[in-house]
Amino acid sequence: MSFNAVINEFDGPLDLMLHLIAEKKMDIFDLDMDLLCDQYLKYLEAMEAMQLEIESEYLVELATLIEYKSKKLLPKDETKLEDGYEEDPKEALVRRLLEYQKYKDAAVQLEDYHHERMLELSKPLSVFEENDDEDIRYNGNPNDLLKAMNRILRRLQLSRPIDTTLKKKEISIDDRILVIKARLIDFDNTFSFVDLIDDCHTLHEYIVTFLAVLDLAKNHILYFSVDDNDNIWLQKG
Amino acid sequence: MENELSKEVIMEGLLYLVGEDGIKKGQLAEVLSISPEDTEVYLNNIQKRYEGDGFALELVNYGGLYKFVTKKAVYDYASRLFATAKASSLSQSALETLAIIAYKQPITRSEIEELRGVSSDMMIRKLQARNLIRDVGRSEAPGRPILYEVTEEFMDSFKLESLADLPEVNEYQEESEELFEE
Amino acid sequence: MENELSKEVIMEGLLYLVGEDGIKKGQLAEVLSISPEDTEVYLNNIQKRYEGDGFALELVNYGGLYKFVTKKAVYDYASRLFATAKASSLSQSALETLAIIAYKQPITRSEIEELRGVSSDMMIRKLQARNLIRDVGRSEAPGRPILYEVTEEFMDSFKLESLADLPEVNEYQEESEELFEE
Repeated sequence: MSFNAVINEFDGPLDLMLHLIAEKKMDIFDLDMDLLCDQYLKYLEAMEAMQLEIESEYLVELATLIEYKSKKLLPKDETKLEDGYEEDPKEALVRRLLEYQKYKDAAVQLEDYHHERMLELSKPLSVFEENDDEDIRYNGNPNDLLKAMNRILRRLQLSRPIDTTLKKKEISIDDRILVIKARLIDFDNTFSFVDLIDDCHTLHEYIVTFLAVLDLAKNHILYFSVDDNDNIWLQKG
Repeated sequence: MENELSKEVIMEGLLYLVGEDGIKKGQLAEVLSISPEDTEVYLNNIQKRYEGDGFALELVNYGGLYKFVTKKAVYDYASRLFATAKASSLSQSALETLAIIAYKQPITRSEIEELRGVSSDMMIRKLQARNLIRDVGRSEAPGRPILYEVTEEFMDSFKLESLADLPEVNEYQEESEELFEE
Repeated sequence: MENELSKEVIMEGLLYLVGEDGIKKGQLAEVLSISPEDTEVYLNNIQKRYEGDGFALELVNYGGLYKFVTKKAVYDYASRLFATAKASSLSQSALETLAIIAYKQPITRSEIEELRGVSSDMMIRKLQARNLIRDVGRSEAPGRPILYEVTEEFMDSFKLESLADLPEVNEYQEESEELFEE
């Protein structure tokens, strides 16, 4: 017997049994339980020899198979029949295998559908300016958050030129001080803070610039004053 | 000067706005103040119109939600644009578990486990986290176990308008023995 | 069998997919592997085609970003649609802000704004008023900005026991396949 299929390729004992039945060309409608039991056992032994972990589910089914086999060796218990009808374990197993095969078949087709669906794309819901009603308790689900996050990441991806790297650099105060010092040459002796921030694009950059000015003032490189209109004026030190 | 647009055209605009969320037939009828019959007619018209090669989109109905999706030919180009558009696939066991739930719903965990022959607790939790299945109350059976069913998200993921669109599965009979030849 | 679509039609598909974010001419040219001249021609063709009454959308160019927007006539219906749909839900932007905070907490406002690409001051205040987020001290960064995190109320609303239950995000290229292997 070949063991080219290893145990983790199977979705469970039923899957393994279907594999063995197909491999040994057994007739599932007239299942040879002895043969199935032997093959199943051999397979598990081989897997064990390969030191692959065998989950308890496989052993549960093995117990059923062995029980069936051993019962056949015992003399028929006549009293059992009086208890009423009891499904033949072989019939029960065949029924389970056939049903399981049905879902395996369906899964193959569903996988095709899923694959096709993955090729169809949609845009996110448009943002429409709305007035939020604050008082209703939201009844959400973690997946809503995942979807929202994916939307953000997709948008970020899109807003970046294709070939540039992803991280935007945060400027530090020290870097900003160096830039300001370099730019001072171009300024008149007295200039406004507004002139200094004309190269800034984000709030973060404004703030860093302001903090840099404070630092430069502390070191007497710049002096500053504020007029009646709250304009900040800077003077070279 | 912009002219009046027909309700059918406006319907297209709404379908554009809702995007991947899709919209139910009833909602369209309500918003456009048109009869269910007219809604149906317009939707059919739009669907037909977009079938041709002149359009990149098609109108689909998955789980009762109508939405525009791009045709397959767009995918390769779109995946150059969006890194996250990459297709991810479901494992065999996830697919089998979903198939069982879809065909047998509502169904309890132990019924699923009986059919699969393996413990399915983790798998059920994963599928629930992915919003492909949900619980719908409890069974009357002892211990009152939770019942599961598939979601609209499941319908959407597998291109199904309703459960009636599930692939037909063969009930294996004696005659269909040849199906078991590999 | 689906036929090949022309590059112009594929361009329409891409313009649909980018939605309100829009896309630059150069990006279209690159993704479609066409010359800037052809890009221009196609964009003009699309723009002209959509001018007619038969279409709900129009192609606009705002600040170098090409995007489809719905024509004015759609607006009234759209606001009706969004009014009914929004009643018991969080807005898209609220959800996005919450997602960012939940995945990245503790996080400052400017970090949130960087990810969302829009000013989020009002939104943060709204979410705080709804007790879905709270501030948890200040960052060491310049200006010592306030740090935000999600609340127990948030956990309740999204049926999370802990943040470890958040579904995994495919950051960029990575596939989430392993999530589905049992």
